[in-house]
Amino acid sequence: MANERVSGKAAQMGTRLASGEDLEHIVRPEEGLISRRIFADPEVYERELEGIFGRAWFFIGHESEIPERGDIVARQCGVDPVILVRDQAGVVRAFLNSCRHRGMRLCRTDRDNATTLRCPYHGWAYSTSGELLAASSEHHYGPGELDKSQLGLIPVTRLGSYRGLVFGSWDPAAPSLEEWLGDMRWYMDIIFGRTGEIEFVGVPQIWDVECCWKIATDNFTDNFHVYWTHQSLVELGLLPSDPDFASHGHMVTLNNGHILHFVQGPPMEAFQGLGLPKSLWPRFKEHLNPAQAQIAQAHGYSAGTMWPNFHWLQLVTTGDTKSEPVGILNLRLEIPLSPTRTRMYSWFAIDEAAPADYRKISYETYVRCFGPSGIFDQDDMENWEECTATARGPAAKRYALHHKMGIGRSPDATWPGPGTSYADSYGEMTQRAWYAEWLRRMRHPAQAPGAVQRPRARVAS
Amino acid sequence: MANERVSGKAAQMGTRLASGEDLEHIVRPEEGLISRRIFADPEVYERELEGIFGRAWFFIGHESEIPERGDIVARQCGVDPVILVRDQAGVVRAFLNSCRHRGMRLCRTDRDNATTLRCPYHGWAYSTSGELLAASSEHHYGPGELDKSQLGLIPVTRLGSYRGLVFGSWDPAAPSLEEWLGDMRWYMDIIFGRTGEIEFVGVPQIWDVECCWKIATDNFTDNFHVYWTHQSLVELGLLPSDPDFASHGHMVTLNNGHILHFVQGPPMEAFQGLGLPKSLWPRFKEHLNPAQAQIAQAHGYSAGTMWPNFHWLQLVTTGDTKSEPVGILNLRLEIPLSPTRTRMYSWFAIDEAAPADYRKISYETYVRCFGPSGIFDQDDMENWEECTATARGPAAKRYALHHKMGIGRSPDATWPGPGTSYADSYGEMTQRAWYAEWLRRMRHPAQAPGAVQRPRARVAS
Amino acid sequence: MANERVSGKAAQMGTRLASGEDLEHIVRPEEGLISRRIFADPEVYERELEGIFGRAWFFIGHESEIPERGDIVARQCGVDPVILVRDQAGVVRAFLNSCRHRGMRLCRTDRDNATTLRCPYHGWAYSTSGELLAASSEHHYGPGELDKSQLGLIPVTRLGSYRGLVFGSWDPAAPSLEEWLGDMRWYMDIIFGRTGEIEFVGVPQIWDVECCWKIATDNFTDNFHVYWTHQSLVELGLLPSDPDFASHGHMVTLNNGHILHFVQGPPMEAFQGLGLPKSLWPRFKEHLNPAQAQIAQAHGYSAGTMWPNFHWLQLVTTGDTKSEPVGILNLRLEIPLSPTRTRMYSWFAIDEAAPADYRKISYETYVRCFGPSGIFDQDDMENWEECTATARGPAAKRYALHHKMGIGRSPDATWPGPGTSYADSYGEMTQRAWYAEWLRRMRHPAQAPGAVQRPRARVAS
Amino acid sequence: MSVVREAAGAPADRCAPGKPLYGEILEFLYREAALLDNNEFAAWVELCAEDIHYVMPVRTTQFRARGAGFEQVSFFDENINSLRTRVARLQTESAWAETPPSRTRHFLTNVLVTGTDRPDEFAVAANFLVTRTRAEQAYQMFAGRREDLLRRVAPSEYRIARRRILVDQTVITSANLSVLF
Amino acid sequence: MSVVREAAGAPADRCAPGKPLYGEILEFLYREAALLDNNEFAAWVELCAEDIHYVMPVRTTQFRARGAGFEQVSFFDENINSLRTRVARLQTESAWAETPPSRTRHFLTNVLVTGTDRPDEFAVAANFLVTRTRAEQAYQMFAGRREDLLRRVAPSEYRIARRRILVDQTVITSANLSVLF
Amino acid sequence: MSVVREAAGAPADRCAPGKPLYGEILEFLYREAALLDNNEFAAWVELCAEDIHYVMPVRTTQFRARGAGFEQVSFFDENINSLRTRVARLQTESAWAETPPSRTRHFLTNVLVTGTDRPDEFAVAANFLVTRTRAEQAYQMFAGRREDLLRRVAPSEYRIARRRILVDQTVITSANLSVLF
Ligand code: FES
Ligand code: FES
Ligand code: FES
Ligand SMILES: [Fe+3]
Ligand SMILES: [Fe+3]
Ligand SMILES: [Fe+3]
Repeated sequence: MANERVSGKAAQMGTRLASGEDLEHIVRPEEGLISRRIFADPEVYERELEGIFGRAWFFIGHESEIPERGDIVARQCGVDPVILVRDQAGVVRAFLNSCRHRGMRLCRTDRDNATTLRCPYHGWAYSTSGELLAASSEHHYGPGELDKSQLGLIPVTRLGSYRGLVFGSWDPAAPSLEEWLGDMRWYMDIIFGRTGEIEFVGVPQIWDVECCWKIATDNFTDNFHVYWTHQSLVELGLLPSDPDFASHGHMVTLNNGHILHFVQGPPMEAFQGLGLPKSLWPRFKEHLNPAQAQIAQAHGYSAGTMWPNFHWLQLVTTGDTKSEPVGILNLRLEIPLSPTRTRMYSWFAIDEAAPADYRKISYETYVRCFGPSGIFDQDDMENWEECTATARGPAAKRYALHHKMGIGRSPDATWPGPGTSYADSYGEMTQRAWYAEWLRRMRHPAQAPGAVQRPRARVAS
Repeated sequence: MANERVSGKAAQMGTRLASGEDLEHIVRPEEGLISRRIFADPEVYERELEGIFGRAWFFIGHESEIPERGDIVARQCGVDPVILVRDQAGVVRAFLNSCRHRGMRLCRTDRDNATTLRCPYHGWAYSTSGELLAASSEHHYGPGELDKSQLGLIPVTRLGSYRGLVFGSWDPAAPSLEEWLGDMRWYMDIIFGRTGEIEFVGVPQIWDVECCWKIATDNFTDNFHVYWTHQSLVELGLLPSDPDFASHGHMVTLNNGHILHFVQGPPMEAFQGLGLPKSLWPRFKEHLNPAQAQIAQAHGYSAGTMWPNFHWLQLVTTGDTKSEPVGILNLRLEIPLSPTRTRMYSWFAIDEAAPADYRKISYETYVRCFGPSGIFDQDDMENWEECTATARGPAAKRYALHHKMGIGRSPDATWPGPGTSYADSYGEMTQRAWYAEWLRRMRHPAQAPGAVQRPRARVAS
Repeated sequence: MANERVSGKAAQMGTRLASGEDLEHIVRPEEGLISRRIFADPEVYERELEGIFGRAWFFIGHESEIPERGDIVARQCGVDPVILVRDQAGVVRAFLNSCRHRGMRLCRTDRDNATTLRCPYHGWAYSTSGELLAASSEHHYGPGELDKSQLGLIPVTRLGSYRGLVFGSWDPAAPSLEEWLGDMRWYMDIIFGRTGEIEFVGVPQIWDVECCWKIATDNFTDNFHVYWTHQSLVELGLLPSDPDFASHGHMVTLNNGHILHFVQGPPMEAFQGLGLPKSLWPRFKEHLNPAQAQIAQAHGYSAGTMWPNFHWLQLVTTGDTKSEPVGILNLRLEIPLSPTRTRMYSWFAIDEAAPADYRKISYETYVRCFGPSGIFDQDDMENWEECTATARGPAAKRYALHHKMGIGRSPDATWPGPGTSYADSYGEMTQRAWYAEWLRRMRHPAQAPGAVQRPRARVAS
Repeated sequence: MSVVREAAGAPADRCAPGKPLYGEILEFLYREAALLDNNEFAAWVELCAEDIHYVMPVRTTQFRARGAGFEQVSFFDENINSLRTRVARLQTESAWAETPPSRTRHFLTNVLVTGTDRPDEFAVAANFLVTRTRAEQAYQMFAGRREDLLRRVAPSEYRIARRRILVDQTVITSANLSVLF
Repeated sequence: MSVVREAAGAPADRCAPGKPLYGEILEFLYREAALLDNNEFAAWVELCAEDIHYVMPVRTTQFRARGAGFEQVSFFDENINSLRTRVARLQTESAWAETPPSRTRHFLTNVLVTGTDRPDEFAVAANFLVTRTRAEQAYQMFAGRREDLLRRVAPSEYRIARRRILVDQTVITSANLSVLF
Repeated sequence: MSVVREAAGAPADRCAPGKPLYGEILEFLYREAALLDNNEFAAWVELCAEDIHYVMPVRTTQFRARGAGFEQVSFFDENINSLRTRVARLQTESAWAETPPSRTRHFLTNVLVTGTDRPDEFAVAANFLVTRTRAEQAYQMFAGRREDLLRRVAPSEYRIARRRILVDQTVITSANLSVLF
């Protein structure tokens, strides 16, 4: 039988664009200069597809979204459609959502529970662990023509899970998930392990924004926009009237582009312990080490980006002018559809240990504040679309954005956590670190993209 | 006067893509491996436009669609808009639907009857045989500025007709239509000549599907999907419940990528003689040679592809659960609009000799079963869209589809017709032959595409 | 502080396309042969963005549109979004409509009056003369991180004004506006200065047409289409029934691609003096030199193109079958959105000295005759869309349009104005001159497009 | 019941908005549309008369003098049997085009009711805008006019005796017509 | 006729859906729209009063404090002569923008009727969605509100005395406005 | 008032088009929609009952057997306080998503009215098509069905006691939901 993996010559795309420009010249994170060109350019986008979306690690879903054997959700890994499934043995797996035969999409619902997946086109049937159980008209195949053992679903090349968050990568040479997350795990423990397990509640909200995906990621690690972009909420008293209110904290940059903030809220009890109910605070010490627990206790807000496009937002707010502030855990993912169009995912998550009344009010506040209808998020999306729209023209593309805040600031050695930390969470260190990783990835494009491959290992979870 | 044809350097595109991949590596018909990459890639599509749509032979229309002198239908040859016209001498001609002056579309209706074609922009008037009868403001042109004898409509470079089917090619170096169709004519005789003339009834249904045109062509020569894709009709009893029911026949591959199937239906009279009324069967012997007549007599279904995108479907079915099966002749054409969008044409055709009641029930059954509303076709289009959608991502593009069925099967030397024939019409020989021709065409791109040309010969029909 | 301007290697695009074709071969203005290829091709369009829209001079707006200090209109310079503003000192300025920080669009209304422009994203505030008055969270920037004196709005690189018409260019090496307009100013005086000042009335009509921008520009200097395209108005008696009626005049070609026509109307008083009321005619001699005044007096129609995409149309017509003809001054601008989509602007303008009743009837006639609902323009747009649509296919792209009318005609040395003039305003000299400039521009692409730049000079008006 | 039976289209035939019969018919149209949008196809087909003719002609671009461009060839040309077959198909779990189902919305406006020469039959015309989305798609649109012949079989109960679906596009910009109108 | 003539907008002025006059006006609007959609322009222009003002102002994006953005400059600014000229043009065979004709559909919803200080004139407002397709195109859309002044000239007979077409887009995403609203 | 209070959906419950109550409710819906489209949000929120539940569930693609795909998670899940907060926000000059404002149009069709077991409350369902454009954009569309519970508080006066916005898309093809339904 012919080997289905055929080596093509690897594309050495490098950083030089067809126009003669070099990404090295127009993206200078260390100087805080990022050219508008990278935010609306089809050629840059094509390279991102291979160089970033074809090889980085990406969030696919949370284990709590598929609690039962046979549970399936349809998602993306990078930009490729995948199914995330808990197989009949309880193992979490992820596969390209495409039949091995003619490529038909196997799972055409957003979620399902199934023991087998049958393709509508010719009826090939797969188990939830990816084996091809039955092809079609099998006796019409000659010897060697249908090697079912080689025709299981295409697994996501690398699959891993940390604290219930399932990530995948299409790069066989990628480091392990643990290695890739590295010290980010220390902070993820605080967000996803402070009181025990975290649960993703229900389905995500999904919507499409006419913006570059990077404009949105840039915004998710930006603290000092809050006062200005969300000024309407300052006016209504839902946010403090001090423009510095979100600056009282630390930002951290880590290896591999991971970045995060921890910020104290106003000096009120509601803004301590990450906004969780006081009854849960004792759990911090049980589930975290002392330094982690202290961070959880002392802060109200946190935002983190698992490079490149998955974010947590831990916030304390209220969805109307009459209620008390409450903690919210919101997870966000951006999937690009084109250079200037992005599909947004927003999940509500909560501590399994949380009491019922807190769950309810936290959820309601989330819906009112975040996602497409959120009184916070609405205005962010106006920014994302308009920042993208102005970056399209040939003149705009000659000019850089400005990301210099804190470029000379010294790290704060007293911060108890790993990574490089800076006091004062107003600054653009995190963005600079994000773009530095982006540039590094664009320098080293993916493995030979043209090889006709057959899937390797069965699957690993 | 300046010569309007100017030679540019011929583009030697070859099979190597900008990414470094080579089509030779990722499309391996002989191994049954076809990369998903070719189904949604803008660069591959651009090359198809020049290499395939700029030079192969394409179906334009049937002579019965323009029965009277001056009858016109607006169509495409490849992807370029053309008019198919019966001129005042009764000769069938085809021209680029674009005025020689500023390129205005001349015929802006789907069909018309006219003695002259007058351009709305500046009033240039052409005869139905393409001559420029009058330009605009002629006395304002200086000597030699307006050579009307050289400014007739741009004829389709090569035009030919076989059994009423009019084909055109934009390649001056193309073989003649007869040569190109080759042995396919022997089978076309069976479909288009079994009882005398065939008539295309009325206008085609036209609709746009968000799919790669090749996904659709692949499906039109696929017999073993019928049981699975059209399972709902198996459940309702409109199709037999034996998964092998459409396998009892032969498939044939011919030179130049032409492919076809002949399949016996269930052992009932309704499924013999191509589903035609028994009263017409004696005509087979009058109009066909004995081998052809025997094929027509013995089979119920047939599907053929005149490479690359024109198909016949000869079927026997019923459009509801209460009626008796009836024969249908359906013609199909796919015109790509973009890498992932295709315009579909579906015509109903019938033997001129057919009795009126058969015409009526055959037509009604066609409308109910085929075309966009057809209870058969609906589900095929779901497949086409979803097979295309999953082929867009950088990970999917690394993997091949599977076209290995029958790769080792020996030809059936007993088949009475030309070409390489295989017993058992479940197999992927025809698809492999189709892709082999596709690859051959992509290797040898069209003549210098950049030359500014003026039309050559007046026209030939 | 890092220098924000970084040199990339200049792209030497030249005229050779990726396909191997050369624009020099397929665009031959001197022979009257313009390939259909340039009207729908993404690659040609990409080069136009840099080579033409990134460096030519473009009309932005008229000073009368921003009469008061702080008045702002949102427009384009080339294809980049800009604001045109009269600053608090009364100076007219134009800036990229993009915040220096993250690129947010600063002015999100079509027009406004403001003393400062505050960015919604982080609140950076700019004066109407472009200075950055206040950034956000300024005390969080370290020394040298926020050099406000260098972070003013990005001015349009070159800005100039002639007779109230404000033009801008993104090319620092562009000639001055005066130099670039050259002798066109002599003719602009006639249109924009014949009776004193001209006023642009209210806002433009704006609409999108699925056409190549060049198809529209080609049409704006085409006199002999009027009889044919607007035949319905000939039938209704709104236009003369003589096909030559718009030929009685002169056309002029000038340096830098500027082109124009002056045409006599029917021998009626209403068609003299550019259709202006007789009471204004004495002003011609006061405001123009004798040769100019004589031209104004003797003609009814005029169309001019300030290369590449800004046009005046000076016409005499009526908007219904019962009224008397009246003069109209219509200004037009085409901004491409894609190779085959263009945003159209249409303004009504009038002499400040015009009496009230003439203003009213001239305006009403304009609305009824021009713009998207205009009984004239409607049919032009049908042409533009269909000329573009037929140019997309690989076969069409091999053939040239025909622009040969008058290619051998001798200039008329008796014409009193500058430039090369031809008697008889039916001809394609002006189009050939336009395409010659287009080709010249495509030969010499813009300065290194990839350099990350910071704005240079403050601004000049 | 104030319906007058005279020449079709004559003012006396019109059943104006606001009249009880007009309201009854409007309610029928709205409830019928809701059945389609709620995937209650079995109940919907019960509203079709045994002699129904349900047709959606192909439309072509023609000069005005040649009429509105409706052709003899159709996208739908159905009788009660074929409609029941379509509905039965939609009840299976293997009609992939609608499994999982599309989400449609039938917007009916500009309803005009006219009497016919049979006292129990009414010519009912309505503009239709059908929006459709499935999976993650944007909305697809179908716009046109529907000309029905409704037969009153009991107070407030009607059967669709004829439906002509006069769609405005010549090229259907939708992968298939697996939805009903 | 229960229409009350008081200050515009006051509840007493309203002619609620279901009232005979409301139904009469609705029927007029529907029949008028059908004339446009059926290319019966000569019949349509007969419904326009001699003193009609038919206007579609250009709209711009403005801050809320500056109003709804309707400008002095218009896309249409017509009197009876210019409308008749437009209609006459559409009757020729050389009005290329509509030869061959576009296929339009005027969807009218949310109709509100209010009395005026003249007993025979009614302020009639309606949401309009006009879909348009020509050749092989997808549907183009025009959405907005239409504010009419209708004059009752005989039972069930009206003339359009004023029509303001308040379109929602600032940039018309259509090649031209060769259709009527 | 001819509304009958029996089992929901039973024919006796229906308030057919043409009945005075139906007309009254239609007028309420149209005037309410006009407030939204005219940016009169303060007046609009006055029409909401103190106990309003205003919800727009997220929809997913599901097989038919699993229902219509409406999820527990919502795009909107509002009470009177949160709606008043939204409206107050829209009155500021810094709610950038609507400053400058979008231009919306709420098309309501296929309205069905049913009585409930409370004499003053009515179940009112309507198809909605909301078009939206802002800046230079093409029209965005939101289509679906709205299920309201309206409470009659005085003749011709209603309050919205419940509104379920059943949108047809699973992926909202709009940057945000800064508009109300
Ligand atoms: S594509 Fe899945 S079985 Fe053929
Ligand atoms: S384009 Fe046809 S006559 Fe000019
Ligand atoms: S983008 Fe303007 S202030 Fe940040
Ligand atoms: Fe924000
Ligand atoms: Fe099929
Ligand atoms: Fe014109």
